Amino acid sequence: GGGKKSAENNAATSIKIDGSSTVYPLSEAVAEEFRTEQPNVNVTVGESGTGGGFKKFSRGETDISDASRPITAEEMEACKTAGINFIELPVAYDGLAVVVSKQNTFIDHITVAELKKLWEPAAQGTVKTWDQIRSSWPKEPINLYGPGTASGTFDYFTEAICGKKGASRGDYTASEDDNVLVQGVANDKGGLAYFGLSYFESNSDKLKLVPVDGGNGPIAPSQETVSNGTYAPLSRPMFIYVNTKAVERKEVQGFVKFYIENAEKLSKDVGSVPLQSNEYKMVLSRFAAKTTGTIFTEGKTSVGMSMADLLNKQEGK
Amino acid sequence: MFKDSLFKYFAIFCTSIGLIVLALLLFDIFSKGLTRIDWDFITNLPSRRPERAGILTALFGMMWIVTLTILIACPIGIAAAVYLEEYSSKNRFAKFIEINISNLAGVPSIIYGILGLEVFVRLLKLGNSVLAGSLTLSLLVLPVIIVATREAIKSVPNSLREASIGLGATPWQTIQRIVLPACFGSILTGIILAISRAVGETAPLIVVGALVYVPFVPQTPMDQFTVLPIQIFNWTSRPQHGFVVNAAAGIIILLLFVFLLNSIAIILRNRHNKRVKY
Amino acid sequence: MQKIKEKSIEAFLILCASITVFTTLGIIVILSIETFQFFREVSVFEFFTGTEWTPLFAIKKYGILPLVAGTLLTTLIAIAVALPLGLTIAVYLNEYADQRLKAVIKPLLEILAAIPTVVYGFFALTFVTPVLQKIIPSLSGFNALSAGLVMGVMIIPYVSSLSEDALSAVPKSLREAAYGMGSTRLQTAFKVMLPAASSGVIVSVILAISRAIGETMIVAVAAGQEPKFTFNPLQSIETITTYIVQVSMGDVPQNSLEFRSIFAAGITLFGLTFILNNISYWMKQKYQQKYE
Amino acid sequence: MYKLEARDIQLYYGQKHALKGISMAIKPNTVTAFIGPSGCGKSTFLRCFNRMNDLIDTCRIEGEILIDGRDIYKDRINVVDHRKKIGMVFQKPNPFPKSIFENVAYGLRINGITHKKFLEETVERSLRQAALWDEVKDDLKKSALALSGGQQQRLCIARTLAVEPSVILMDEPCSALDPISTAKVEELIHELKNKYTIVMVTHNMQQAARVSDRTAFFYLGELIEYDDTPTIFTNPAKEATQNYVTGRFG
Amino acid sequence: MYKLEARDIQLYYGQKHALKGISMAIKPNTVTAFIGPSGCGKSTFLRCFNRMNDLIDTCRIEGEILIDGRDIYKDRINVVDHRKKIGMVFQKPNPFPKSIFENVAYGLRINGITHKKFLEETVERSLRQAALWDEVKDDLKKSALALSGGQQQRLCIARTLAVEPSVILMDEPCSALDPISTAKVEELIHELKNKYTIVMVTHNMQQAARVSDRTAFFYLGELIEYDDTPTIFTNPAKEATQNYVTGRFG
Ligand SMILES: Nc1ncnc2c1ncn2[C@@H]1O[C@H](COP(=O)(O)OP(=O)(O)OP(=O)(O)O)[C@@H](O)[C@H]1O
Ligand SMILES: Nc1ncnc2c1ncn2[C@@H]1O[C@H](COP(=O)(O)OP(=O)(O)OP(=O)(O)O)[C@@H](O)[C@H]1O
Ligand SMILES: [Mg+2]
Ligand SMILES: [Mg+2]
Ligand SMILES: O=P([O-])([O-])[O-]
Repeated sequence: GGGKKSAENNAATSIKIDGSSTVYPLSEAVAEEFRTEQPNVNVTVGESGTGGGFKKFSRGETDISDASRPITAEEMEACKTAGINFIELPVAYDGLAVVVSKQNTFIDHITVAELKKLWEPAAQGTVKTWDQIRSSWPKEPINLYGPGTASGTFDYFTEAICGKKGASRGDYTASEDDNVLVQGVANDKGGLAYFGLSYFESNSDKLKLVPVDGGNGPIAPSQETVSNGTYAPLSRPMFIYVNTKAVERKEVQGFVKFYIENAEKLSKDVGSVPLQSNEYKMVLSRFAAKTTGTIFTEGKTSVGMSMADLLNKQEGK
Repeated sequence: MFKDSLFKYFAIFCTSIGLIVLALLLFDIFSKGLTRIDWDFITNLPSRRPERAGILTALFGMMWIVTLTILIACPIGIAAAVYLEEYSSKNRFAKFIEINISNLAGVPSIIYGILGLEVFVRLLKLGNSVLAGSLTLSLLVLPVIIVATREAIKSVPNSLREASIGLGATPWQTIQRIVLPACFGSILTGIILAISRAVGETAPLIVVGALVYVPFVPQTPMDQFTVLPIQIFNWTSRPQHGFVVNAAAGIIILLLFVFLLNSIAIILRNRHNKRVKY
Repeated sequence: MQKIKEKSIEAFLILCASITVFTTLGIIVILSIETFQFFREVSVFEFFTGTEWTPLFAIKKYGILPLVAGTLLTTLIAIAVALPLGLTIAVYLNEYADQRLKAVIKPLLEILAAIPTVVYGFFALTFVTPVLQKIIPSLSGFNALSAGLVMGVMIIPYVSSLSEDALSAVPKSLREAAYGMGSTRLQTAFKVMLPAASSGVIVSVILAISRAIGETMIVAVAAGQEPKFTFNPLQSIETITTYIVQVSMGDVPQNSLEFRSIFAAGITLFGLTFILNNISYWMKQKYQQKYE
Repeated sequence: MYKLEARDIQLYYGQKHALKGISMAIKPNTVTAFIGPSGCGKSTFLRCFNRMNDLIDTCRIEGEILIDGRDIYKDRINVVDHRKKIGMVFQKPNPFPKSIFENVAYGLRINGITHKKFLEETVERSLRQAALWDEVKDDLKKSALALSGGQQQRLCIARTLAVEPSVILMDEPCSALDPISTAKVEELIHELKNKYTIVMVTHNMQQAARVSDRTAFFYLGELIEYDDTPTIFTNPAKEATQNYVTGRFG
Repeated sequence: MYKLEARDIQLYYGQKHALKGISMAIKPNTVTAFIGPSGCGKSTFLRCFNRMNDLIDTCRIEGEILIDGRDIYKDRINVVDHRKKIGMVFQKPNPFPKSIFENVAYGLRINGITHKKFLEETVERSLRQAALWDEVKDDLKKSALALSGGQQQRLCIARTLAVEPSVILMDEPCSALDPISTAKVEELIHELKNKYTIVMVTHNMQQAARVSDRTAFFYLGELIEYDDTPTIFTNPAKEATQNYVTGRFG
């Protein structure tokens, strides 16, 4: 795997990245900046989805896999059979924003319990008007918008809110493209949607952000509240997975280092949320130590834990 | 006579619907994207900053893909159509292929992507190369080319074949010198439609492993690549407004590219049709 | 020598024709392997009769009918647009329009088939749906109707251009005979020209239907991703193709049952087009017998 | 009064000047034959009478064609209704891709006639007149395209007769027929001229002499001579005509 | 020895029995005319000699056709080479959609001849033989489809002559020609028979009588009579023949 052998006299070397479309903008930004540093290294980035990315990764077709969720047991198994070891590196957060239309005047914040009532599978066909969620809200029909069921955002939201991956009502308007959701909810007075925070930031003129009360009072997602973990539980980490064999190549090593060092600055550029500065230090040392395997051992999820906690736990083990 | 003119106005109305939708689409796209197009947009590499991002690699990747796809699919498609029309005398095999082809035309493009990934990328070890992408698209457009070419061949009057055969031409000489030249115009129509389709395809190429961020122009058929529709698709799903403008600008370029292809083919077709009239 | 050349040319041609067979075989093999795995865990009966499709939810149901209904619904709407419009345009260009007009309009319309379908998707979502909502207030934001309508416009050139080609190929003498009998243009077109060109016209329509069934991006963007067993065009639905793209480009692990469901869906789609194609093939045979 | 009248017809195919100032008047209930070497414009002129040349884009026509005294090019005439009154039989047989029955019934159907009995009777009568009935009476449902060339042409004649036009234009109607069928058609033409005005193009001098009342000789787009048939064949005014009808021409 | 020989030919189009046991032998350097009413199988039989019926899917043939003593259906013969020796002119003119020059040069080109001078000479000679040269000599680059029907047919004859076959089959070659062209073609046939064996289908009794050495009369798929032309026309053995040639048939 890992690209053509660079034996040919000073031919450009290459690094292949593929995977999540959520992580894509960040990887693209890093690759772009890396060019000024090492113009002879051709970094390419694809977006065949986290699942598609891992498939290629587990066959040794890529050096680095972008992922918007931790690797699954099956995917790890596939890597193992192919003799591929990886280093798992969190690189940023994707904040999930709960939004309503600008025309909606009655929703000022929402609790996690209310979100659950609204989205849980049992709500399908029964929870139809807003007054069923909170009695002070009007008896107006509810229209829900959310990401497609095949997306990491859907998995994460359902797990964080309803407690189980994929536990969601089905009668909502789904689309894989968040811009499409923006269109939908913006013109729908009774609508509510959740999607990546960056899509709210670019459309704040049409949408109203709904602060979420996770137990410590309503908190609106922002770069700050997501990064420092106060906006819980709706922010999910994004990862890159690096093939340890590829790390033996100098350019890959250089690139990954460059990635971690610049992720903080660049993630703001592309609309995702950086980790805390100290967390990046931990990630860098994790990479330096070539710690293989995942932080998310059997059954553990990324929901409700700060990245620092997770990384610490791993170090401690 | 009244019905006649009624139909005429109805027909003009129908034609206008198509053209109006086209005009609306074009207006929408041009009003969004035209100002973004400048030399930099065409010659820049992809970038996270919408205003700095360009389509150089996507454009070249697309030209590679289209050229190779035409080179692969047209000969095969025309050859297959010739076999079905001129050689197989309606035997079972031909019937089987016929049904088979119309089935293939209905297979969603993403499934071709999966096929291409398994066969060209993995089995034949072509990697995520321009060649693997072109081969995949070739399979995708093959049914369109075959079906259209067959119709074209059918339209050639039998008397021409008889005359040629009667002069002692071999079947192949007859096909090559009489039949194909006589229906060249209609074949081109089919190819235009097929290639137009190939140019706009996104999903199968993503599956085959076309990338999005490619900071270099492919030099050989074995290089990695990206194409304009993938770049556009990526831009339309980005949150920042600047990328929406970029997407529109990209679409304009893509359309210009398609216009160029179409005009070449149409000029050829019209010139040809003028020459051949029964 | 000549004979060898002719034989080898024929062999080459057969090979080219066979490529389509290999393609089909490849598709079937690849789809079947995974589908086989899928059906080890999901009952075939449930798959084909279930009216709920929720492979990616916590409570998983594998009834394909909602996706089939969505696919048929959008295709029907699209054909209801493209067939009358496309045929009318073909007849108009062939029988009414003068050569210069035809030389302009035909390629213009062909552009419709060349526009990337993502663009149509957004057009349907951001333009057609809002306009329709003014007329039909109950229209949902994502719906089969506007996706189908726009898809119909997109496939117009498949019908109009190829049918027009077929009409042009009808011998001039037939048209003259029809006019000579005092037929109006309308009668000439529909009673003589269209029947004479029937085989080409049918082929063009089959091609358009196939295109509609296999179309992905328009329905993915504008028709929604909500598998519902309904034939109500005002609601949001999901087509088989949408589901396949959604999953194959998403986060789902690729060796899971969820992921395999796309192959089962793919085979269903393949079967669907297979049935349709055979029906139309049979119709074409019957129709042609009458006229040739 | 004349049934058909052409006044100084100039016809161009693009640059090509195909008819050069042709004037001619044809009386009702007569048979007129057009003769002349290949390419001289006989078909072209014949097609002026039912405006069939309208269908050719490059074709441009000047002058007047009067039918029953009305100029069919200048007056605001309904071309379609006009063509219904003028039947036409073509040089190459061109049956529709329909059954034999439907071919003959076509002209009635487009006039909205659906009465089954009447259709059947008309089809039979027309096929009999065209000397085809006996050969096809058991195969009326068969496609017309399966007939031989000669049968096809007779079918086309039957098709025209079915609508009972007042003028019948025939462009070498017998060129694909065997002598027996030809003789029948000639006989038929004789009968028909009591009711119809017939104009025919023919390459067959004997046919022209046998069938027609008046004969017009064309040469290189010009009308050289137009007179009673006996005169043309026995005592023509022009030498060119003389040479042509005696076969010395060329 | 005979040039062409048919032995008990049975031919079927699907179910239809189109030729019923035809046997015939034709000497070299003669002109043979096939006559008979429309649909009797003349064209079908003619097309057996160059295996043109092979092109029709439903067609099935039994019996032997010998050319220069070789059975072209049974022997392991190269059909293509065989057809080169047998020229054919068809009932309906069918020029290729190419220039006039290329139409005539086609037969040479497919034999690999590219020598310009030679092509030009052959094209001119063939066009002259077909009595078309004077009309087209300035327009050799023009599309053949722009010619009139008669001109097209003469072009098709020229096309066949260009490859100098040893047998020429003609299916009503003059049915679209005017008398002058017809006369020229008949003259040409006379000349050609010194070098070639000619078989032609014709509807024109006079033509058959004028041109041919032997005449075969077909009726309903059977060969009724085959004899020297004068015998057929003046003293036929069968009554049917008598009736047909005198026009009393029907
Ligand atoms: N559609 C056309 N475009 C250009 N030229 C044409 C067209 N039709 C006929 N011509 C030319 O016009 C002239 C007259 O043709 P026309 O068919 O009237 O001759 P004709 O006397 O009927 O000949 P024939 O006896 O061979 O049928 C010919 O020189 C022919 O080449
Ligand atoms: N391809 C075919 N399929 C079926 N039947 C055919 C086919 N070609 C000819 N026939 C039939 O075979 C018979 C003989 O046809 P053929 O064309 O040989 O007659 P012909 O003597 O040449 O008539 P004509 O003088 O009208 O050209 C006819 O009854 C015709 O209907
Ligand atoms: Mg003529
Ligand atoms: Mg014949
Ligand atoms: O592309 P995603 O895997 O992040 O949905």
